[in-house]
Amino acid sequence: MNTIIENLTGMDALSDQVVAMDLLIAAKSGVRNYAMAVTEAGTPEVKEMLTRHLDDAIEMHEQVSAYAVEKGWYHPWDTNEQIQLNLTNMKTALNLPAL
Amino acid sequence: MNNDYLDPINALHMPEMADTTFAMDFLLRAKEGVRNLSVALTESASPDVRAALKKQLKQGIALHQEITELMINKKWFHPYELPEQFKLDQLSANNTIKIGKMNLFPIETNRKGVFDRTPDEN
Amino acid sequence: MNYALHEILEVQEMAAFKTNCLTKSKTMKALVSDPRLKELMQQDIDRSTKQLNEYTSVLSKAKQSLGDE
Amino acid sequence: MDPQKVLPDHEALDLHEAINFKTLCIAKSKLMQGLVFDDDLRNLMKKDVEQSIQGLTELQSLYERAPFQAPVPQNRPTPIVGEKEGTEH
Repeated sequence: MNTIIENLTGMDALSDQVVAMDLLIAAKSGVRNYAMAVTEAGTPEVKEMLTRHLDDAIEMHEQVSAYAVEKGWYHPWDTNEQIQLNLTNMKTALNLPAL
Repeated sequence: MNNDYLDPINALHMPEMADTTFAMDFLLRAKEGVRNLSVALTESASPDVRAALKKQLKQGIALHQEITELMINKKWFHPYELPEQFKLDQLSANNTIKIGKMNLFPIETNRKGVFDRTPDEN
Repeated sequence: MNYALHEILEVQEMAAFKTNCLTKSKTMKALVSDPRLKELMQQDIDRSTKQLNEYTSVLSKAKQSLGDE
Repeated sequence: MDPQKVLPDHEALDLHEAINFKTLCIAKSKLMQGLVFDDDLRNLMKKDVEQSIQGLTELQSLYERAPFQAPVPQNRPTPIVGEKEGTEH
């Protein structure tokens, strides 16, 4: 997190981790939404476009999840670790003062 | 269609009605398959699992496309003429409700007793 | 070119979702410090921009054909 | 088993879903081939069965790496038919 903006906005809770997780969730929803959309499309032109976008979304998800794993913000192989992390994050969110 | 399942009049258009139902089932399965695979893909982290799921997702989309085209060609599916689709939906729903109400299996159909022993017993 | 109704609805759904994503990525990118995360977000912005442009053309064509009827 | 190769929990559960879904699809497409009248539809179903068998086999081999993996017996572990179970007719 950029410290100047952090101090200016008082948003020190909005760390890179939160932003990355938001991006990961968006990427995940993207893949699912596109899969839905592809199965609704009938016109070849639209279907081709959506399939291409689905590929983009899959790749985006792949990159973001790899990044989050590397940073230790996402632990698919260790459920206990993931639970611990979620508990900590939940506590942080719950203790945030509402501005 | 009347309620007598032995009445030959009910056999009229039967092949077409049956195929419409089967094709619709096939289409829905293909669709659900694509959706399931996409969910599984977003939950997977191992590269080889991802590769397999991605490949099958592609196949699933292609299959879905083929079924859609087949059904449009055979006039079993009308995504572009919704009133036509509406008629078809209602007709097959009505027919299937009638079939559902028929007493198709008047005699005992429990076949469990046939399978409860190994061949060399008895 | 005529589109089927459900696919237009679906494209609209995706357009709304992507608009949301793009807005978020654009505003949040200024707030992150990690260069790799910044780069990922820029990629997301580029892709979403391209996709939204495609949706715009599809949806305006759809609007025309709906108006014709 | 190489611990590096073990699948994450969530992934293994999704494979479980995918495998069961695919299995049912094969069964259905196979049985329906005997019921449909239209040849084009039958051919498409045939193709689906062949493709799905390949896909399922692939998924099965990946599923072997599930954390809850176990040796597979010849038959269903608990029999569903037998003298004690159910009512006799």
